[in-house]
Amino acid sequence: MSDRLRPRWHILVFLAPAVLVYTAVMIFPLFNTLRLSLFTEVEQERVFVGLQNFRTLFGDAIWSEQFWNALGNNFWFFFIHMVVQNPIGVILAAILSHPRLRFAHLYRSAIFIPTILSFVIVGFAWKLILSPIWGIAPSLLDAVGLKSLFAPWLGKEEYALTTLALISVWQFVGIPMMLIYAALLSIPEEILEAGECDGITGMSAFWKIKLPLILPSIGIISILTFVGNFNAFDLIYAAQGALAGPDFSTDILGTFLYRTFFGFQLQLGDPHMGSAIATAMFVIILIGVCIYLFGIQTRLRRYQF
Amino acid sequence: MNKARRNPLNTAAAHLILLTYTVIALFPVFVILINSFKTRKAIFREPLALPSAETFSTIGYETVFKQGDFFLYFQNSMIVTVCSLFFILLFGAMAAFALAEYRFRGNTLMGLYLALGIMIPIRIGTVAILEMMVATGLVNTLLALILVYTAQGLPLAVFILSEFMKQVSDDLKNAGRIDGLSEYTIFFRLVLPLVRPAMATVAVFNMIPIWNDLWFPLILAPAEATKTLTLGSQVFIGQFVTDWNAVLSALSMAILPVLILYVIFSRQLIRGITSGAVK
Amino acid sequence: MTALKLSNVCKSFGKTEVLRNIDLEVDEGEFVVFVGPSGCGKSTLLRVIAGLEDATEGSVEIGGEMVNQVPPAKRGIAMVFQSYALYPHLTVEGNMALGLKQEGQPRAVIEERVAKASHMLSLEDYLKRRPSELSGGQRQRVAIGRAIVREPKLFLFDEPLSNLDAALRMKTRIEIASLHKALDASMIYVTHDQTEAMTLADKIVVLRDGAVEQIGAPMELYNNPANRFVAGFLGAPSMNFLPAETLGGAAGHTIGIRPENLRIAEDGQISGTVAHVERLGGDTHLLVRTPAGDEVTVRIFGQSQIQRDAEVTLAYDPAEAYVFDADGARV
Amino acid sequence: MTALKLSNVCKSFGKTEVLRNIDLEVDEGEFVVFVGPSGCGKSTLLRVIAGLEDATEGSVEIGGEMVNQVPPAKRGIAMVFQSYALYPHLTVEGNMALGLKQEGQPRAVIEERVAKASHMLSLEDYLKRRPSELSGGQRQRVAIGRAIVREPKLFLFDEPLSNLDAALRMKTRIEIASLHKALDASMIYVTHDQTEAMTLADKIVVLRDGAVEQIGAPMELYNNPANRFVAGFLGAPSMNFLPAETLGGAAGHTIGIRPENLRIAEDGQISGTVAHVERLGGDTHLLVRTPAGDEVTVRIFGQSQIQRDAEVTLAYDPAEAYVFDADGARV
Amino acid sequence: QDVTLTIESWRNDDLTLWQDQIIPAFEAANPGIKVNFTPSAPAEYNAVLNSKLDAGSAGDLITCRPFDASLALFEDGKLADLSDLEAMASFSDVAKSAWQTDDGSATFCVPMASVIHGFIYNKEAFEEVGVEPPATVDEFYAVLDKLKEDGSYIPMAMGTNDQWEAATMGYQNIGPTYWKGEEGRLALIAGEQKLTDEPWVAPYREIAKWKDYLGDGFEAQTYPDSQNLFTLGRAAIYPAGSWEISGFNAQADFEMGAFPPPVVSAGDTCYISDHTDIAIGLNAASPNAEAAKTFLNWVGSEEFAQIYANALPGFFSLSSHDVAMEDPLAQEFVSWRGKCEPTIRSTYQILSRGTPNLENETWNASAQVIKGAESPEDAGQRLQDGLASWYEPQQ
Ligand SMILES: Nc1ncnc2c1ncn2[C@@H]1O[C@H](COP(=O)(O)OP(=O)(O)OP(=O)(O)O)[C@@H](O)[C@H]1O
Ligand SMILES: Nc1ncnc2c1ncn2[C@@H]1O[C@H](COP(=O)(O)OP(=O)(O)OP(=O)(O)O)[C@@H](O)[C@H]1O
Ligand SMILES: [Mg+2]
Ligand SMILES: [Mg+2]
Repeated sequence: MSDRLRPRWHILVFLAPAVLVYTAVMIFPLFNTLRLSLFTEVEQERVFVGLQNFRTLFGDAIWSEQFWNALGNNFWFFFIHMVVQNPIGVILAAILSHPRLRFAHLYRSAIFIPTILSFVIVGFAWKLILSPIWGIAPSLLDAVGLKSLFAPWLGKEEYALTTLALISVWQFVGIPMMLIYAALLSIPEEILEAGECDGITGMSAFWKIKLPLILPSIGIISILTFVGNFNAFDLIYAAQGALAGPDFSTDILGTFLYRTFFGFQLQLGDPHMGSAIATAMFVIILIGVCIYLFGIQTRLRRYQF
Repeated sequence: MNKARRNPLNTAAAHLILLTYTVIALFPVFVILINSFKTRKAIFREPLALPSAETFSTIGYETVFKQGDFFLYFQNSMIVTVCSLFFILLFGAMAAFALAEYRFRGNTLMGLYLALGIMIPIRIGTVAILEMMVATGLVNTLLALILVYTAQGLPLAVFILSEFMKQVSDDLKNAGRIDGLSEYTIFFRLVLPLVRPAMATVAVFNMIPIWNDLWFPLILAPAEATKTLTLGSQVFIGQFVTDWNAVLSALSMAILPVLILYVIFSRQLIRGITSGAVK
Repeated sequence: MTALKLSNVCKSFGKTEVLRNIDLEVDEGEFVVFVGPSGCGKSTLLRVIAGLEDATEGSVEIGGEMVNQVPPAKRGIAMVFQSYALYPHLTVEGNMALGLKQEGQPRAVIEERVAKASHMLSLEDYLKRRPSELSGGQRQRVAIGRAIVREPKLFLFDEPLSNLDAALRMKTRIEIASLHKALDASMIYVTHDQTEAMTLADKIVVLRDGAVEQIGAPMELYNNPANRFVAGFLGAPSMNFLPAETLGGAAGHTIGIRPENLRIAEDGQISGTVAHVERLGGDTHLLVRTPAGDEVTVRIFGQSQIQRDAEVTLAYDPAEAYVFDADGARV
Repeated sequence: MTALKLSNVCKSFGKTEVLRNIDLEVDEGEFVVFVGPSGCGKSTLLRVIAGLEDATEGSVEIGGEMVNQVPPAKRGIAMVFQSYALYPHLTVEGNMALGLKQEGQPRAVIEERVAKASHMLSLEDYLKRRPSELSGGQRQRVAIGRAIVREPKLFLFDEPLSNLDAALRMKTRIEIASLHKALDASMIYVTHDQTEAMTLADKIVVLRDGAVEQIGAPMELYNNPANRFVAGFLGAPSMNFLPAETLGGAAGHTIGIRPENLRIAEDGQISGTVAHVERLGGDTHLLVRTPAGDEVTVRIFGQSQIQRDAEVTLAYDPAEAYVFDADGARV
Repeated sequence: QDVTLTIESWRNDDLTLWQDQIIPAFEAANPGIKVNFTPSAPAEYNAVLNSKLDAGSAGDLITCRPFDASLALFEDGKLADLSDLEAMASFSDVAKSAWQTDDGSATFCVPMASVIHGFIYNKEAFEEVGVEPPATVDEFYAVLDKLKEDGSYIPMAMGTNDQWEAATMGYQNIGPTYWKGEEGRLALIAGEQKLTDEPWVAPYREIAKWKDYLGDGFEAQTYPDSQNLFTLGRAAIYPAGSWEISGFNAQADFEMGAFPPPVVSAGDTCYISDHTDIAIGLNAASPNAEAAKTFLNWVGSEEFAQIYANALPGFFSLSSHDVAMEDPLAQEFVSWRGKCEPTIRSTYQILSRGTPNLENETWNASAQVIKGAESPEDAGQRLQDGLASWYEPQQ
């Protein structure tokens, strides 16, 4: 569409409701909170300290160690999602979107069910299944002769994070699946038919026709995964508690933030340090999103159907 | 339908993959469901066993129905979820349309601004939100929850919908413009119907956290009259002793409504809405 | 050998019957043109042949083999879609090359064939563009190019030249004809253009409402239409139909006279007033209204100076007239 | 009054110049046809007029008012898109009615106009279908219907009949002509069909590579082409061009003779062998190859019995021949 | 006109108790005051409460966590000073200490209950295997060895997945015996002892030995898992807090007994953790302060103590009223008050005010030590370093 110079009130009208609600109920409170990162509390008084909190966060060994540990864990968490969740989601969507597949909606709903479960249930169910005591996983593995592979995964530092990431993958695969599915649906049938006549079917139809056409959606799920993972919190909290055991091996930025901001057990909430962590997280995510928005999204070609 | 294009081998493989994954997806859910019908002892003695005559128990469900007005909670959850989704979809789609369709100064910045919300957990803004709700007298009303969820859902909605709206053929919108349709009509009559799959997707994505949210109901509307289902079920999670029967029952029941909503929305995932539009 | 054999092919979309009992044989190397009114089922028939739609009934054989269960990719066909169906994410070049790449053709062959096709279709300047940056006619040519580079044994063309200008259309038509000869492939071609149908076809199939009306060589159909529909459908402007009575024929019958077979003459059988004159440059069409209220089109070679409202008498050679009965069948 | 005035309109897509300095005036109630080779910029020009593309330079005036800044919805136009651009989620009826609903027309009016248009386009049976359930030609008719129900002052048609069969095309052409008269609207019409161009136009605009080559009444252009391009573009089959020398003219010049102006005659100026015969039924085209290797098309009225490889001599009336200089300009 | 008081609490567990017993009893005695008990999930309680207090939407009565969490609220002016409340007279200074300013000048919550640590055991299992409840550490391990040898029971039900079990039921349970209860605790606060000192490292050394007696995969065993292991009769000993009593009574179908943390050598003074755990205070911003005080006074009454302690065996009244309890297990626990020195958990007062948080660190260290991932000495060193980093007396 062309640029026109005359005033375009409709743009304002389209944007206004969202911007108003969002600014008032979301941005304002959030930034009001982030502002706290520049303050600290001394003798029940709020004092402006500039970047002191950040200096503590990155300079103080105790804080920075936790922060980098959480950040590193977070990247691993994200990595697992990227290499496991999204490909599985895309594969499932690709299979499901096959126009003549029977029971597709049944499969689709079934696969989506984990996504609608609450974290309490997910945490409970998986702890029960993986529990070395109640024996679902051990006996299942036993049944296929792999009992020796069993370990109390959630309790071992080396496995816990990966296990949780995989549980999270299990839970959220529905999201990339549905998004990609929606994107695949919008590819005009005729283009695929033309491909079929050209001998491009099955896998090659996916790689050569569908994939390029859904790339923007893949971009979206990547960035959503990124944002979602760096904000993740509930699952770990439900499964491992706010201390993200064992020995902080499952601590990610979300749990670190929560613990600091709201406090935990005897640890009192510290909104100031908490905000500093939130700000740091925000900056990390913002950088990621900007890389996506300006570096990738603008380069992705979109096709109109 | 079309026999010629169905490859039995591929079809079998597809079904195999899907079945496998369905089993993986449903197994834990199955575990929860069967256990919600067992006595506590049976849950932990043999978590995998089906409820048998002696282990069968609906004690969990009974507890749930005894404790609190679950139908009211259910209704509250429903109202909050549906209203929030409505506003998220409406406002989100409008903003997404503005971003996807018009080139104006600050377009990308506006997009970024609207995405900021997904980068910080909204929980940390709780106090300010709560203060605002207290000031406006909205505490313990469902409206407070609806407002928060709407704001919370908007960034994602705008993000996803604008991407999908960019795919709607310009010629189609232009045909509308030439037909004299106003930009509003183009949005409501042409673009919205054509991004139905995306709208459904966004609805489903937002529905889940709203439905399952515990935090804001706890803080903004913990009153008995405004309790949501998730909050209501939380009663059974104690400090030291968790009534797993009741938790499993309550949460199993809470799956149903979302599942129904999901099915309703996913009916909008229709193929070929745009086919036949342009040559 | 038969390249394609359709036996009793029927197709319905839900309750809408679109194809009815189509029987057709196409010999190897034959060029068959489908013509018929808009919506009569031509495209659907092509899609059934391609395997994109299942026939509700009947069988499709390609190269002597029953292919009802064979997927399109394995039928050895190439198709130009009426709506083009270009790959939006690929350049013109990519659109043409994709099928070849899939076949695993060596790069040199691909490049050569793409170059040849794009030369033939005057697309050389656009090879790096994507479909959205092309004009309607250019897109259509890409669709043709995509089909012809594959050099299969059976081509299906669905109105491939409809958006091209006359000169290009002629050029492309000739190219297709020579391609047909060079590859010795069978071609099935849907068109609304009389010239294309008459000049390209070995055999024309006239369809109407999903059923075959007549099959035959072009001039055979032109000169010996089986019924009034075929007679009226071929030829532009189309045949004039007059009640036989007004010309001394049997009641209920209709007499058909082609516009070019009518001459302005002193002693003509038909008289009337010129209601409208269409000057096409090379031809002039007169619309003559008889006193009985019938309208007759007369085609005059070259530029006639005759004016509207002139009183004229039209003559025709009864040998060149066709007689149809009340049901439209040729008598 | 002028319905439309384009002054010095230019349009580029990035570096590609698509329209160059187009000047054009369309009077109220005038029927203007754009013709030109595929990709010459016809659609782009329509889109600039409609306001869907901004002219890179120049101004567009509609009804005496400069509209460069006016959105398409306010320009009082209706357009048939070359790609149809139907609303895929609406039925045929909905597609046609949407614009009227938006105007706030009463239901009765909407229903009446939709009924009229769908009758005119033979779409009555399809009113409840969605575009995806229609044939190509039916979709095209819906696109036409959507434009005409609105009855605006200025119509823009982009190859509106390209996918219709000859009979329907003629019928629709006549309907459009009478609509034009009834509404007294201005129409701008893009077509590749010579018959449409010649019969519908008050004025034909010949475009080439984004620039106007010639503007004039149909027969004026046919008989007085300004240059070789226009001469060759109008008329099917197109004009023969022979080096003037071979016919005794000036060196470097070209002589153009229309195929219908060549006769087979004993004492013709050109002799050659029949290389190819195209029998169209109403006409016969001969491709004659001269000893010098030039190819000449001859159009013969009716069905000629002449065969391939016959030796023929062709005569023409020098008064009917055109002479062009080396640059293609008419001499 | 009726006043409605709302109570904020983390005790979901007690919901029915409040609804069916406590509130009716209060309302009957105090017409015109309605009480509404609105617990939230324990894990969210602090965060939710703080948010509500900050925004001014919290209930009138606030259930108080011990020590710093409540102290901070008081210092922020969120909790009213209740020093002058009549009911305070019914509580000893020790009972009140968890809800007082550091200098003891102001009390802001009415104490409700404390919990006692010890070990609960399966009497039937003990009989089966032929062991007696141990009194000394050596006996304790002998019992464990015997159980392990026998093999039909997991000797001890404890997991490290949730971490706090290891710290609370392990370290804080047996620890007082080594650091001599209050003596050691106060010395630590005063900076006279260090966490690297033997009394503080020794308990780690002990729990490190427990590893061998825990069930398979205890690393992933959660707190509910442990409870279930024990109540389903699969484990013989359960390092416990008295709060488990009511749940265990309901769930276990075997007889249970309890023994206090074993002493090092026979005849040594025994120490128990009798931890002040729960109290109730007044929201300073409550518009119904008068009614709320009426309620708080009632909380200090004998009637309340009676109802509460019997409805929730294992939560022992802190008031000086003489409360008769019917539950034998609860009686067993409370009987240790008579023969052992009570103390509270070492990390609760003052020491968990800074970062790193000593309590959280202790959770982590206990779990690590049990798993064998960290040596007791290293753990002590780490905690000491952490504490010293912000706590002046330790620097
Ligand atoms: N978005 C674009 N980017 C670059 N070039 C373009 C774009 N759109 C059109 N063009 C080019 O502009 C020229 C004119 O296009 P236009 O569609 O106006 O042609 P046309 O005269 O309508 O042709 P046709 O008869 O084939 O429809 C074409 O050569 C086309 O390739
Ligand atoms: N999906 C469908 N559902 C119902 N009817 C359909 C569907 N697709 C096509 N039709 C109908 O089938 C008939 C034949 O369509 P087809 O596309 O084969 O016509 P066609 O001969 O190619 O016409 P055209 O020359 O206009 O392209 C048309 O009347 C059309 O309306
Ligand atoms: Mg068709
Ligand atoms: Mg065009």
